[in-house]
Amino acid sequence: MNTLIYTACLGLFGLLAEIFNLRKYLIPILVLGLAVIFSLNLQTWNNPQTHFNGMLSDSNFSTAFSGLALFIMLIILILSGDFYTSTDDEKHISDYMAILMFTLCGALMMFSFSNMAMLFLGIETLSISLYVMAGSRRFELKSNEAGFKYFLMGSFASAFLLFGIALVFGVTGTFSIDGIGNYMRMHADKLDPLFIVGMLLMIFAMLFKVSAAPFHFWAPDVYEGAPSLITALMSTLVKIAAFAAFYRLLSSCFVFALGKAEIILTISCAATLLVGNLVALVQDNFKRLLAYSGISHAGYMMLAIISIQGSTDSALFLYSVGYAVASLAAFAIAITVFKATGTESISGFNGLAKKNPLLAASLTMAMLSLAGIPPFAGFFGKYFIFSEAFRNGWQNMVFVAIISSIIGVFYYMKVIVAMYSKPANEFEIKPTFAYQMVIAVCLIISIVLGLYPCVFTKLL
Amino acid sequence: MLTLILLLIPLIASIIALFLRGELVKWFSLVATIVQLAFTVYVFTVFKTPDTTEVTKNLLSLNIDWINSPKINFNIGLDGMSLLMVILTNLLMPLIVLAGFNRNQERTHIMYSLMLLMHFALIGVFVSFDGFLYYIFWELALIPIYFISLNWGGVNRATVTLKFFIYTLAGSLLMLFGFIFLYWNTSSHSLSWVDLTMNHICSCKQGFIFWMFFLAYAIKIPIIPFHTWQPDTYSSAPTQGTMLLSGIMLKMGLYSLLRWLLPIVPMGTAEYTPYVIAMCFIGVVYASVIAIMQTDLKKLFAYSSIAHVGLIAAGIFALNVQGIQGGLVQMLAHGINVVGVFYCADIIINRTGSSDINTLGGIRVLSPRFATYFIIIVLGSVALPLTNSFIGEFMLLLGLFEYNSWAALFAGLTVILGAVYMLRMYQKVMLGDINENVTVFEDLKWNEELVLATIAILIFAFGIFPKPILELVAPISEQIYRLSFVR
Amino acid sequence: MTDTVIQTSNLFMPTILIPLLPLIGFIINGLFGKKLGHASGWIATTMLLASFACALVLFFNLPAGGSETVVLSNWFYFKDIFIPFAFLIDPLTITMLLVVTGIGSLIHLYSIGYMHDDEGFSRFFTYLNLFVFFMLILVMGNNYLMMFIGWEGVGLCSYLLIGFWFKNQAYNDAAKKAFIMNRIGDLGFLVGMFMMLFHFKTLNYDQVAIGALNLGIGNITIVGITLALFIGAMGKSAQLPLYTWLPDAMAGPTPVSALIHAATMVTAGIYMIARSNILYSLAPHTLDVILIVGTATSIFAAIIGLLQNDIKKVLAYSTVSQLGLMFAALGMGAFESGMFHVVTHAFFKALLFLGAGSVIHALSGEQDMRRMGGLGKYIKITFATFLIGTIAISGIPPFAGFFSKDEILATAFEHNKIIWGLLSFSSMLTAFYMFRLLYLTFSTSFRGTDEVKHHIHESPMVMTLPLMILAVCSIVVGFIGLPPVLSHTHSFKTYLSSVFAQSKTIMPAGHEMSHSMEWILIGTAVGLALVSIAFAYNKYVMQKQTPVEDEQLNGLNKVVANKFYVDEIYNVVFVKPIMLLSDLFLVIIDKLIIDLLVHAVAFITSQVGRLLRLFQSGHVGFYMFAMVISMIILLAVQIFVVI
Amino acid sequence: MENSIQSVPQNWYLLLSTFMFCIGVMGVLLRRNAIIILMCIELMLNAVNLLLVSYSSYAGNAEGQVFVFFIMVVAAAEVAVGLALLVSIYRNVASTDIDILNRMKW
Repeated sequence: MNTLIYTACLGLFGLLAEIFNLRKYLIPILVLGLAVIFSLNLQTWNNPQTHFNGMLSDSNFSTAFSGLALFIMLIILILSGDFYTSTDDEKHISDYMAILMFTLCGALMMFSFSNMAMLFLGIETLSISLYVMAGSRRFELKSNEAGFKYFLMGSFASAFLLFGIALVFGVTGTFSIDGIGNYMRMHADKLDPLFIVGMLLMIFAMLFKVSAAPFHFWAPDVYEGAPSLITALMSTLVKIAAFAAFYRLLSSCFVFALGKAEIILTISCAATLLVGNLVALVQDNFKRLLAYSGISHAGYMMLAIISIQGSTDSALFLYSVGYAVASLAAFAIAITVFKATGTESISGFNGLAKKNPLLAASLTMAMLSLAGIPPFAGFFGKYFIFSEAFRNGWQNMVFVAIISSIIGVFYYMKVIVAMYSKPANEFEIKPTFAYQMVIAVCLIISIVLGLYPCVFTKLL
Repeated sequence: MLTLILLLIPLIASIIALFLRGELVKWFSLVATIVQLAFTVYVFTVFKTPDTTEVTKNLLSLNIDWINSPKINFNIGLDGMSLLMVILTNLLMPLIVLAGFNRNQERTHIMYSLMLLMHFALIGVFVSFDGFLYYIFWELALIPIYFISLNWGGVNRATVTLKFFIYTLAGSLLMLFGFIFLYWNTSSHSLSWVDLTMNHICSCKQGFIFWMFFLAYAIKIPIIPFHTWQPDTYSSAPTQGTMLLSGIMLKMGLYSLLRWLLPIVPMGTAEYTPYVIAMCFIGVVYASVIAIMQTDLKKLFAYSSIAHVGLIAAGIFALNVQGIQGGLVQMLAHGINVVGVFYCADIIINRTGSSDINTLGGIRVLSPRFATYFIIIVLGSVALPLTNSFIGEFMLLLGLFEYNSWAALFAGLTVILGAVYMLRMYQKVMLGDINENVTVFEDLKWNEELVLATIAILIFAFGIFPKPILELVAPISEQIYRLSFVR
Repeated sequence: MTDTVIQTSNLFMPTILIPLLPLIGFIINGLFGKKLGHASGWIATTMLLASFACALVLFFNLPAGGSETVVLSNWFYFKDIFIPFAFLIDPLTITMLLVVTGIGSLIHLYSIGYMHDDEGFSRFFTYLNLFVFFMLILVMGNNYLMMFIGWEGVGLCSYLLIGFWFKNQAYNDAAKKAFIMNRIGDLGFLVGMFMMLFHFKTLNYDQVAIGALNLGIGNITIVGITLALFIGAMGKSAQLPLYTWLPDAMAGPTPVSALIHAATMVTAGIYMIARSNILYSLAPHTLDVILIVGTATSIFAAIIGLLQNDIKKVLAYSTVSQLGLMFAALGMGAFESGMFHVVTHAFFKALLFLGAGSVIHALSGEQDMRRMGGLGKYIKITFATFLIGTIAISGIPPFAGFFSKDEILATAFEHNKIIWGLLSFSSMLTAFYMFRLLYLTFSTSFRGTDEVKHHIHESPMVMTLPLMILAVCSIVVGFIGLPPVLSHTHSFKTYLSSVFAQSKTIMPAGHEMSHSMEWILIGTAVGLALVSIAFAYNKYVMQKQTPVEDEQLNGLNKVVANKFYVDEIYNVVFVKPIMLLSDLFLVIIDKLIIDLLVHAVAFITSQVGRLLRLFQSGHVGFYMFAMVISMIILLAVQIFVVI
Repeated sequence: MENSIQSVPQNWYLLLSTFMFCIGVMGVLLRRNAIIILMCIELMLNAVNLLLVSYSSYAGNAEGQVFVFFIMVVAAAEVAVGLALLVSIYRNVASTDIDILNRMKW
């Protein structure tokens, strides 16, 4: 709860910074602030409590994910220092920062909501600020298009969410997840059809938010169009937040009703896995490729969702961490390469190994981690999720996941092959210090997690 | 504890190697691998000491909790089989490192660091007694060799190595599924080898698990028809990579058959053995026949190695003691011989710049010493008595004979065909009049001489005094047999 | 068997020295051959002479009918089966030892002269010593695997020595052919051993024999084993249909032909069968097979021999024919007769080859008899010795060949008249083509070019000495086995009796034939031989006929001169199809089918990707439409499946 | 007040708002003008509001109405952002037809 408030304060500070023109020091201060908040956040560990008479409630789940979110935002901030360099950006830097802070607020709400209203607000806070950020390159049509597409579909989807909430409210007469949970437990055998419909509508909306097929269409376009840094944010923080919220919602409100949604979830999961990987095969824009890979990763996380009865939160969390660090590293490198080469297509990576072996090696590690190859965190995330899903009897889904990850390896290797065996292009590629730091930290975390994952498996 | 040290030496070495440059890194890796070898000898002596009390056990094996749920232990140890493979690996590594002297690749330090990393992974595969740990090492072993082949490889290496990588990774992912399947289908939720061999999975599931594992191994070994990645990869990879691949890495597959397939799903194995053995037999003859007309040196050796490992796999699946024992002995022998032939191929290609046997010839006139070493290695690989591979092949064929005499006769054709393609190759490359392409063939360098001499000595040593190796593997093959034979 | 039993008998030392000395010679020559130069020849020879001495020691010290086993160590073992390095010393072994080391050392001596100007001098002796070492292992081993070591080892050496002049690819082809054909036989041998291990759990001669005896006569297992082993013998001893490598093997230097392809290696098959006589006597069917194969080979080779013009080829075919004769003897269960012929044949055939070698040496490399003639005048010693050899092989008393051949014929007569007829016919042919050879080479006038004629010269002492020794032997050695009509003690038989005693008890001994009958047989044999000699004399000395050039051949002659086109047939039936198959496998199955499937999977996957990607049309309207539609579909599915 | 709301059977509210919601959806799907689509989305949201209000009054607690305020606020924010984006697009392509927005596809 405090985490949320402090973050909001940081956001406000960002806005005010414009007035006291602290632009220069803004990012450092924010980074510092986030670091402090991060440490504060840890205090809520193992003392669950509810705030605002049942609107929010801290739990280890929320704390863990909040920590992850804060970490991601920290990284994003560090990256943004060297990302927003054009004069136009300079002008708006404080706005951007403020909006990023509010995005984080939305995410934090989604982790710790205990009332539909908070869920709704969280999602909207997150989404609206992202609409803005996605469209923040005002003079680039691509950016506008991305922002607008995201906005249209996002608000469309949240309408469904709201309708679902309304129906559920109508049946249960409450917005608090405990109340709904109680209703569900009591009437698990004969649920009101309206309740089911409401649940399904909410599930659809959440599937949209996590960009699961067949509601994934927005993701590739938005990811491609948005500024790379925002893409990084979306593919990590937003996806994880959405999944966390999805998980929290289902586990607290609809666990026993999920029998009614099983097939939908299953189909969507399989579809997500296959679509994500298959279409990624034929991409040659790196951001778009990462977008599709993100979709496929959503598919793997869906495995944790469909096997929610077995309380798969720790697996989900581990996967999120692995995925987050890997893609942050990948994006950090990608941004550097984009800046240097001016192209976002994979050909920009050609011969990177010759020019900057270390960078190439790092991107290789990130890719391998995303592809789920030991000894990186990505592998363990995958393994735990598969194992959990298997334990809950989703053997066929696991098999599908295995097949699709075989497909997946192919396009991650495509990048690696480009770096190592294609002739080099002439651009000089050298990441700035901040980026080097970020890459190093992320990869180290990835490897450490790969070697000793129980730090997080014991967690939840 | 000792096993852990065995595991750590290469790892540390590979990390150090990253920070060295030029010739120094080669020397360093050589020293490191030799130290490793020496240590292996020491471990061997410890292992041989008659008292198998707790002391020795604890000395050799190490089992600490790693991940609690799903339960994964860092469980490493040594039994006859693992020790044999470790010996093979550590015997070959110095030779492979040494083979790289007087050859200049760019970014040497990375290459050797990768080789040492691979060394680490291979040792890990052989000593890990927890399925999951084993799986991690198995996957880990793939990465360095992939990058070695990708960076220091020959023509169209990108596509070839990618095929190799995807192909093998596909197999291992299926194996991962198999492991998860095992884990949740065993009463004691653990992947430790002992537990897995203890508790019996219902035979209905065993068949499925069998295929999950077998595909992974069939691709790695490779068994026909999963072999098409191999000849291209062997011919396009740098020689040291090819040595690693053919000498040690493909033994991973064979070793895993014995460790993780037969004893764990005996019923499944029993159910599908006929098909598998048929596959291997066809593979043996098929590959040998193809090798007869091959004109590319490396491809020829690649196919010959397919034939040999096919025979080993068949012998293992014959499910009798001498088959298993012969298989183990033959792994060692084949590892040494195949490294030998590929090194000879490399020397020739490096000197003449051609790997087409029709454009070679008369080298024996120019370099009789090399010719002698080469013929010894060739004889080793056609399994002449008193060379290392004879005993293995003899026991394998005997095992197969007990399984099915006609099948053994069919597989025995390899005795003839092997002689055909090897002698044809030798005649075309070494004998005859000097071909215009090879007017100059400088004599062996010291490191080449050293490697070849060592290999030649090993070939005879294991051929004439196989007792230590046989004693090493006899008990374990008995055990595997007992575990994996369904009455 | 326990580990490393060292016999504390006085025979231990010589026993291990016999194979060891050639091995030492091999190592010395192999390592320092280049530096030693011509000394290496003498080293090799002395080594062999020394082991000959050891063999003699054994010969004199081994108690009559006794046998000794010397175990060096366990070679390898699995389950309860132990395979030792062990030597068995009994009369049979000693016989072979004496032949191998004795004739071997003579040929070594000869080679010093013959190979004098060859740049591969030391290499030659290295190989030769290695060969002798393996040959000794072959005959001394006490189990089949030891024999197999030697068996493959001599094959290797014959490969190395046939292809000794490795710059000539034709020679290399011959060498390869020899090795591979032997390998085919070896597979048979291997299978035989597997059967033994499978049924008897051992490979030691004595234990195998015991096991076999327990199974009894005509048991299918034993038939199988014996047949499998016989296939091995076919390969090694050049019987139909695996004989074709032996004539080609003449590509090697002549001493090699003498030592390996006449005297010792090719008789390994006979030795092996004699060694496992008990098994064979238990398998009558196999014996019949051997008899038929042997007889057929003997005649077939003899016929081909009639029209060969290469002096060494003629000898080669005569060797094949003689080997056939020996197998026929074995097939009739007359093991000691077979061995007897092995011994005598070893002497006179070595003599003949060395003589031929000396002729070739004299004519500086000429081998075609159509370019020879009248050499008797120039190289007298060679002529004399060669004459003796020829007479010996033609079976004219009292030369060695007569006794052994007569013995076999007599046995044949008892056994089966038809066989007897065929064998006598082949020996008649032998007499003919051998004298044809003799006349074409030595009598009448020289037909070669003049500059060849100028430096025709007698060979040096090192070469003629062995010739003379061998000539003497080929005269006297026959007397160790006099036929019953002449003496009542067949010393050779009695010497070997202990080895074959048991098989004698198994097989029904033919009734002792009357002396008159025997005189008649001898008469016929000698008569036939003399007739064919006279015929040859008439044809080649009186009418001075010379064989026509290959081109002018026609009809049957052409077929015979071209060895019935067997090589060509094999080429068409085996070699070509395999090559075809190889290409087929590689191109069709490997590249086309399997690889295509593999790539098809990848291709299809990416195509599906391309297809799916089309849904990503970029129109936000379509996206939302798709969302709603899929919602509806999913709902429908959910509802209809649940309810 | 309640009476007037509750004078209508609850299901009618449900039907009505569902109907409105569907109209909104159809509008979003069928129209190509961005602004109209925006309006349709607003319509959907209002359908939800109606439903919530009716439910809350029937349930007799104010949560529903409070929620409605949340929705209104958020909707306002959304519209603001949406229009801002639309403006900047319009500045670039001088059109509000959403079909123009397909620079990025596949």
